[in-house]
Amino acid sequence: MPYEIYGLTVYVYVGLIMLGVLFSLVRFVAGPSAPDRVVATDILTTITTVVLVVLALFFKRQIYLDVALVYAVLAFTAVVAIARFLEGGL
Amino acid sequence: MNNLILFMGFGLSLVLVVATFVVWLSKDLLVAILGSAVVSLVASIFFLILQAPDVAITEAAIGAGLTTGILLYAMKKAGRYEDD
Amino acid sequence: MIRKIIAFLVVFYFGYILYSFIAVNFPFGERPLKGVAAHYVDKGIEEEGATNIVTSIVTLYRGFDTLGEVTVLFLAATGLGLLLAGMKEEEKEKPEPTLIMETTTRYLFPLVLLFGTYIFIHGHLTPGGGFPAGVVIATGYFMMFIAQKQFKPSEYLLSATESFAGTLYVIMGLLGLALAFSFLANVMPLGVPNTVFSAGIIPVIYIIIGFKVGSEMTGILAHLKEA
Amino acid sequence: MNGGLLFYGSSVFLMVMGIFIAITGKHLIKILLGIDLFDVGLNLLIISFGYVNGGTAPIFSKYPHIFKNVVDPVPQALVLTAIVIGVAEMAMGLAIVMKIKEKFGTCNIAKLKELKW
Repeated sequence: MPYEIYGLTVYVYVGLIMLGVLFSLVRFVAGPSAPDRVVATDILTTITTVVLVVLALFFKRQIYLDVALVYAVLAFTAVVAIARFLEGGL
Repeated sequence: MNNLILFMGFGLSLVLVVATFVVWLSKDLLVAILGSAVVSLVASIFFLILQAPDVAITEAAIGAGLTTGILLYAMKKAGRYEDD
Repeated sequence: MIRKIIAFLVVFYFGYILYSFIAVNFPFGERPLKGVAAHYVDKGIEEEGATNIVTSIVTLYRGFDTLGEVTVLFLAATGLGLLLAGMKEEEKEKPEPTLIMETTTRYLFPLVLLFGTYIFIHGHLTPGGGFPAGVVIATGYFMMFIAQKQFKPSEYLLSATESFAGTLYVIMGLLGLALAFSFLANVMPLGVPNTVFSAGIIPVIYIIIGFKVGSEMTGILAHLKEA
Repeated sequence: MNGGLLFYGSSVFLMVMGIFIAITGKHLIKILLGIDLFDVGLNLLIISFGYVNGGTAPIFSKYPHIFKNVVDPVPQALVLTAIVIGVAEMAMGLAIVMKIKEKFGTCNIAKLKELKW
């Protein structure tokens, strides 16, 4: 059954996601300058999209994918805005 | 609630705590704004875990760009560092 | 420094009291549905026709509350415009946006607006609705603000959309009062649940809320940009 | 290790840190950020009250088949509007901050003598 395969692979997904969260969190705290932290935040946003998709898979509800879609469409706006702010053109 | 979800939730609550401390301790307001954006990300995941997709989609739409934009426009006027 | 430590201790003491009170009196996840919540879940689809129960609570069962909150949003936007009315942007040399950003946002902007439209039209079937859709549309406009040099939405059009949507919302409520003897009653036919044309006036109200929230948030961003 | 510790603990921690930042912060924007954190924590707390063990979202997307065990929809409906209102209020507060910066030339509350009474 496909659901049982999902049940096993979800453990692998969650382990990898937590590893990614840990590394980007280290860069977020330690990053000496502001652009380092901006990039860390961007990676955390991407990881958040992945987490939302995995949760939709785990709860077996297709409609939860809409939340991930919103992040995927809009999340780059904040990074672009901060980049414009840093070069002085906002 | 499943053990896997609980493990992920406690891992993400670590992110929440760290981001809150970054908001508290940083002298650079840009970094504080980034910390508040990260708090919003984790809150959106928590809302989906608590089976509230309507609230999660609203928090995602707000936190993905609008809050950061409003704060940046105000920060351009009010100065970037805490001292002045 | 000593004041900070005292504040830290006091605040965390109250937090500890709050946490222990909640954890003892409201055990997590063990409260069964009863009262109005059980009624909404059991009878919601028969009475209002929307498969998303949260939507029917926001627009119909507690619709008067939502009207008040939309009014609060309107007041916040108006007050912000009033406060920032006299401020002038200081003339400064700004670096121009690169060609990649300008071209990408020009092609992405209609798609983001289409996505917002999708969210508020399907509000009664999937998560979403007027409030997130309005914010998505405003984020699309914000994208244009930061990436295009000459982009300025018409102030007149924004305030006209806002006032028209607000008036239409009240008219929908009064229509329910005239035809079914209660404010914001569901006066249109319910249709088959789980299809787009169903649930009576819920999609209409969510379209109105989407336009209203979108124009208000865009107005807030435009005022903050010019200040 | 249960859900109560995770969600109640996170939301109470956010509320406590938000109040703490708001009362000890020196810059006006940082005070508003503290209020924003308090807002997020309060919304999380209200949503966690409505959770039911093993429940799913109150959206019957496969209509003739109805889910038996769903979470409480009323707190979700209340929080949905409160989030958007919170952002509008924060924009209003930021407008006041910009006006103060224009009038007095500083946003540091230690230097704002005119705000004392």
